[in-house]
Amino acid sequence: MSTAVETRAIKFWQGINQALVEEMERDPKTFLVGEDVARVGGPYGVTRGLLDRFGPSRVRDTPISEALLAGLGTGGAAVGLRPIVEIMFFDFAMLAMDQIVNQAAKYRYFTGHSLPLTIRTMCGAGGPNGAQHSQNIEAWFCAVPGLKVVMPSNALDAKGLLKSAIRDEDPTLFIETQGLLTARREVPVEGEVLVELGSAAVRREGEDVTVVAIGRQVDRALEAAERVAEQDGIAVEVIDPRTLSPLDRPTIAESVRRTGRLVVAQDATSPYSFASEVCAIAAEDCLGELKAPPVRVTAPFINVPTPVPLAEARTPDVDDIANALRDCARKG
Amino acid sequence: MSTAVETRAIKFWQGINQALVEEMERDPKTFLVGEDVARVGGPYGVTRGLLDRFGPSRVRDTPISEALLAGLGTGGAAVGLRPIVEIMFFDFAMLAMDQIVNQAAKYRYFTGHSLPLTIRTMCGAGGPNGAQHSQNIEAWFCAVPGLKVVMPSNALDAKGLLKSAIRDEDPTLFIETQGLLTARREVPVEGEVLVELGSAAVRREGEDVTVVAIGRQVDRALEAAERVAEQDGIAVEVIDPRTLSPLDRPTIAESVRRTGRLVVAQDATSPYSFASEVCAIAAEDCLGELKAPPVRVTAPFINVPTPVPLAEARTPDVDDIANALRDCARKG
Amino acid sequence: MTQVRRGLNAPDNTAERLARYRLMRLSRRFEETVHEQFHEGNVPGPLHLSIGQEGVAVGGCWPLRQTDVIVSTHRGHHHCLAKGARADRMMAELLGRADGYSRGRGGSMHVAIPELGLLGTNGIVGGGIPIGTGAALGIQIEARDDVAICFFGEGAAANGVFGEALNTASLWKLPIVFICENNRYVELTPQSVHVAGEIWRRAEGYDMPGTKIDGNDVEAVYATVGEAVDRARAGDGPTLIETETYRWFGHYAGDKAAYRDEKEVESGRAGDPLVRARGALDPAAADAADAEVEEEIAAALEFALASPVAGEDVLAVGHYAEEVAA
Amino acid sequence: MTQVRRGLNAPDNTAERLARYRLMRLSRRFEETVHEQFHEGNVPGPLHLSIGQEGVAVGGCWPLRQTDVIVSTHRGHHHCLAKGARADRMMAELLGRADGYSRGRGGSMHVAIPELGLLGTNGIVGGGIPIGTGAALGIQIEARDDVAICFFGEGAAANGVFGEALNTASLWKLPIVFICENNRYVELTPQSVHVAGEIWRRAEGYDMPGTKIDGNDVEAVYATVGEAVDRARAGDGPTLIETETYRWFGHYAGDKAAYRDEKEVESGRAGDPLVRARGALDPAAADAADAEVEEEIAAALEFALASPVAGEDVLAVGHYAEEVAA
Ligand SMILES: Cc1ncc(C[n+]2csc(CCOP(=O)(O)OP(=O)(O)O)c2C)c(N)n1
Ligand SMILES: Cc1ncc(C[n+]2csc(CCOP(=O)(O)OP(=O)(O)O)c2C)c(N)n1
Ligand SMILES: [Mg+2]
Ligand SMILES: [Mg+2]
Repeated sequence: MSTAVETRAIKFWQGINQALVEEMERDPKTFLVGEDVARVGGPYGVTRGLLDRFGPSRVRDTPISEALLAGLGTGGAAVGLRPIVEIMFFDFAMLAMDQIVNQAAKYRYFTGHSLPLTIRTMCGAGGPNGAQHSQNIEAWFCAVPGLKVVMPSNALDAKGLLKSAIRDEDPTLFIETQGLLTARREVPVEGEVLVELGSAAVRREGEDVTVVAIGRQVDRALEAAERVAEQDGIAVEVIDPRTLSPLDRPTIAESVRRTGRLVVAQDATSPYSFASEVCAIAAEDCLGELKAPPVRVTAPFINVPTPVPLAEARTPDVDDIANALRDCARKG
Repeated sequence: MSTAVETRAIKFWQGINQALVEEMERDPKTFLVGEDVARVGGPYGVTRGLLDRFGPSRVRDTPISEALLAGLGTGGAAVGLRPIVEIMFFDFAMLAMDQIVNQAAKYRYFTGHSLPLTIRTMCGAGGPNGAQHSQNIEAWFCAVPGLKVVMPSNALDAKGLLKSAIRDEDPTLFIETQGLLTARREVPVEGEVLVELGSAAVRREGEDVTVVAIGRQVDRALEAAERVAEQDGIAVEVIDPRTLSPLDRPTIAESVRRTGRLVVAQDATSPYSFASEVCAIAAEDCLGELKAPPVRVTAPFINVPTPVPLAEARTPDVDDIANALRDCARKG
Repeated sequence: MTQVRRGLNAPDNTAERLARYRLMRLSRRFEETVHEQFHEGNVPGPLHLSIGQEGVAVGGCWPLRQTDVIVSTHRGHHHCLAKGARADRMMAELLGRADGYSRGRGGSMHVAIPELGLLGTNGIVGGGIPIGTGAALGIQIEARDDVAICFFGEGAAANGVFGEALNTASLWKLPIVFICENNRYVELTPQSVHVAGEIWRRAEGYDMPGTKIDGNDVEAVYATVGEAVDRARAGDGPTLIETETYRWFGHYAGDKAAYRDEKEVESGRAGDPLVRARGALDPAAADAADAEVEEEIAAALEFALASPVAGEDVLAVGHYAEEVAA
Repeated sequence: MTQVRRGLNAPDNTAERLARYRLMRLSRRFEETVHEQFHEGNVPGPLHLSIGQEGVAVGGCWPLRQTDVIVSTHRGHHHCLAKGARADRMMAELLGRADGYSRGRGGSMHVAIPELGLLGTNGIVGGGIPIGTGAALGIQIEARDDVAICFFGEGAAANGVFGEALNTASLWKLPIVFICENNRYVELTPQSVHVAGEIWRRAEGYDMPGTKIDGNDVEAVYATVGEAVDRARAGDGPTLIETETYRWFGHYAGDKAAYRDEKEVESGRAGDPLVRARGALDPAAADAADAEVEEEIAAALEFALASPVAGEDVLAVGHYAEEVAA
């Protein structure tokens, strides 16, 4: 990564950890609650060091009570604090839907007051976790007015977006991905790393096909883009929305209008998903320019098996994206 | 309604009630549990008479424990029964997401056994219920492998689809709508009324524009279709999918290919919704034939206010659909 | 912190007793008035009346300061007024008027006034319990000596979050008081359909003090809750208090409650907390309080009816900070 | 129904005691073997070992028939074997082989064998509790004299569904026994971080019998659960039983459990339920049982390793009836 400022390669989890440390240092009203986040520093080590640094009042291990956990965040924010709630696996958020959607997301609407709550969770995709620990249900939360939904694809964004989410005055769901925890990315050593919510990143420019990818699929899309550039001379533009709600529709639409071709890549299954929304946007905003049908590169509509090889066979890989790019570039 | 068989006009709730009576008569393994479903026959009278008819063992009022409620259905089905669980308002299903999605929906995948569970719920749209009693979250469940999702728009389908859902061997979410409970429709007096899951109904044929509408928006779409036919000479085809998952993609795609124009009408907000999926399908399957961008006629991305006039102002009405039809027919 | 002696065994405090009576009276007349408005078709949303339960709200909130917080329920007008909500803006909200606390778009189940420590009535039964617990956590983290009170019905105790909250509140010794308002009905069925055992006894399993009291005796409620609040402020942790009271009317305005018999209703209403409280007061003083309340309620109704009906302009506002700023 | 006298005060029943010991031994050796396979990289999923907790599963399932049902947890190999699962197909499942009970695609947390009354291990802590309660409801509706047993950990008791289940099970007198397996740890933290008061005492608040016993004494578990099962079959309703035991290893295979000290581990392991049970047996008979178990485990491992690794062909099958039929 060539840049003026000095950078260091850190892992995704370190980006999260640094963001937590910096924001908890910055604002004494922040606190962190979750299962095993304190004493052991997180089941995956993401929150290590925080208990020692900020003490047992602001960093707490909770019982296995996800619904309460979300409510601790809403209530804490309602009395003026800036809570950070960790729900270990994304699937466990299903135990807290009422508190997240009926309560937290509607607090400002009912009260006119801010609710600076950040809920961090991790999708198990990439780990040997199986059907109840690997679901990508991000689309559910993106359909909820009052919530914001963030899904970083690398350590730099993880750090910069989490810092912004914590500072944000509205409830934000921040989705980490197990398969990315140890992925490295260059991050500036000095100064604030802040990434604005709601702005997509154009990871790679190209004129032939636009790929909109999220989470683990961003790096796969970039690799696929390089491959088809070399092998097929196809110039691919790769967009990483980073924030799924509110979605940076203009950036996506502008690109698709220019390339006239769209591929969407995600870990989630296809029906009623992020990919559905992006394809709908393309049809609404770019129909005249579309030269080929948009292509969804997703998991098939089946559960996630436990063995990693099977789980990965179910999930789109570089080949799948590259093939979709070729088909899409050829068509029409 | 002109038909050979003798019919009688019944209300939507009566269609539900008749389906429950007939199926519980038919299969002694069926039972019904829910809040206030027994003694008072349902908060909206939908289950009246069932307690007297089937007795307190098979028809039970439960405490306010939605998560448990869903589990009662899963466990009951697992030991060979055919449970019908009522979750009073759709919004309350948020308290049962783990039991519905992590447990019931995955039971066959884990066990290889059937789980003939029907979960009935009612969306409050059309009533003075406010932001926690009127949400249309159907898209969430349509993204879950292992579940089926049904949303009838009239008394006949309500009866025929519920009977099919109860007989189905997989967990099915059956979504009723408060605003439709007293709407009448002709229903055959004699013989079984069964409507197959997974098949869309073409409510009205036309060559100019296809409207895919669900729930309360189906009759509004039909009215809008009549209006633009008279006033603008636009021939509108109205499709009511009835089952949202699995979605009858061929019927929708065939129609859109023929008309080249698509309008989707729903009560739900637009992002990451049913309308997103239908627009995505149109882009994937019908791009070559699309003459104009698809149009989503939905609620704005805001909460549902409590006063009915405000709530209705937020929801698409016949004018909104008619205007969308005119715009769509003109464009391109 | 020195314990304040309260209620029956407190040094006679006529002025305070009168004030508590007046507040109960305000709640009673507020709801009777809204009920009339409902039948005149002026209430555009659902209405759950707390008439008969005023003793719990007034006795429960009396020990509180403005910086203390409460969470309420779908049946919460009495809680709101007891925590300091203005009758006029409450009335406006229930009548769907622009000057209501929630712009007239929320109605009875969505009144929230954080600046008064009222974190909200709630459309979800039990939905406020985790939020109240979270408020207590925030208070504890900031080492404030404020407290949180969680009001909930006996039906809400069946929502799993109740057990989750008792467990964590006890583990962390949170400054919170859980007040169960047992009005003997859960929507359209009696509590016997919903409650196994007794709710106050569930405290024991969580190593938390629990007790049951007469919710129709405002002085007793004030005394018991007051002591629990003192313990909470002192860092001695949570308390569960079950209060026995009675729901005078149907579940919602319009529910004729044909599912219960007249005798029961009569005996239930016989425990009127206002009559109880009035008995200990100088009749003239009580009459004067009643008269003041009539004026306040009349003014509140006038205010509400004069306020414009909430229009479509309020639909979109207030979903995100940006748009609020904008 | 006449009460069967069991366990310590039962007419000495050497054959039965030996059989219980043998089953515990099978579970112990099964897991030790899977643990080895894990370290050899042959286990493609997470592994939560129940070593040290065999007494709870074997004593708890001993009173059951095949038509009785149990729900298990993420730590459930011992429950599965105690309810009649075959060691070879279990082993195949954990090793991700096609002959596993779940086609090798589910692994440890997704073993379910309804035909044996095993409704499933579970990846969601507490997730099985409502399902077990629903099974008891189904049994009651059909007026069968079967029962359901819900196994869960002390950490799971913090999931709200636990209170929801106790409440409704007690109200309806469902034929169910809730068995809390308190192994002193909840993932990576001690139970003190998770449990306020004592779990068995929560029964009282729901008007349900509750008791605490030594989970490392298989005879005591069998006796206590047996009586609860008899009551449930007789229509006398549910029981909550907390069993004290100890988790010998880390939360999952690979967790070194550095968060606890050696002394504690030693004393914890000292209560080995197998040693306890063996003490009352004729050593020769016990040795013979051990030898049988070795053979069964060796055969199971051979079976598993000979079974093909689950391939992509199993990915898509088994989501809907239609496609199963097809
Ligand atoms: C989670 C949830 N389930 C069901 C309902 C429907 N409902 C509204 S009020 C009510 C009864 C509540 O009873 P209780 O807690 O005793 O309060 P009360 O009405 O007696 O004041 C029910 C079931 C709801 N609003 N939320
Ligand atoms: C709802 C939910 N929250 C969190 C987890 C992560 N988790 C897996 S096991 C476990 C600890 C469970 O402790 P306990 O119930 O005591 O069972 P044990 O592991 O001791 O057998 C946790 C927190 C989960 N699987 N499900
Ligand atoms: Mg009540
Ligand atoms: Mg444990």
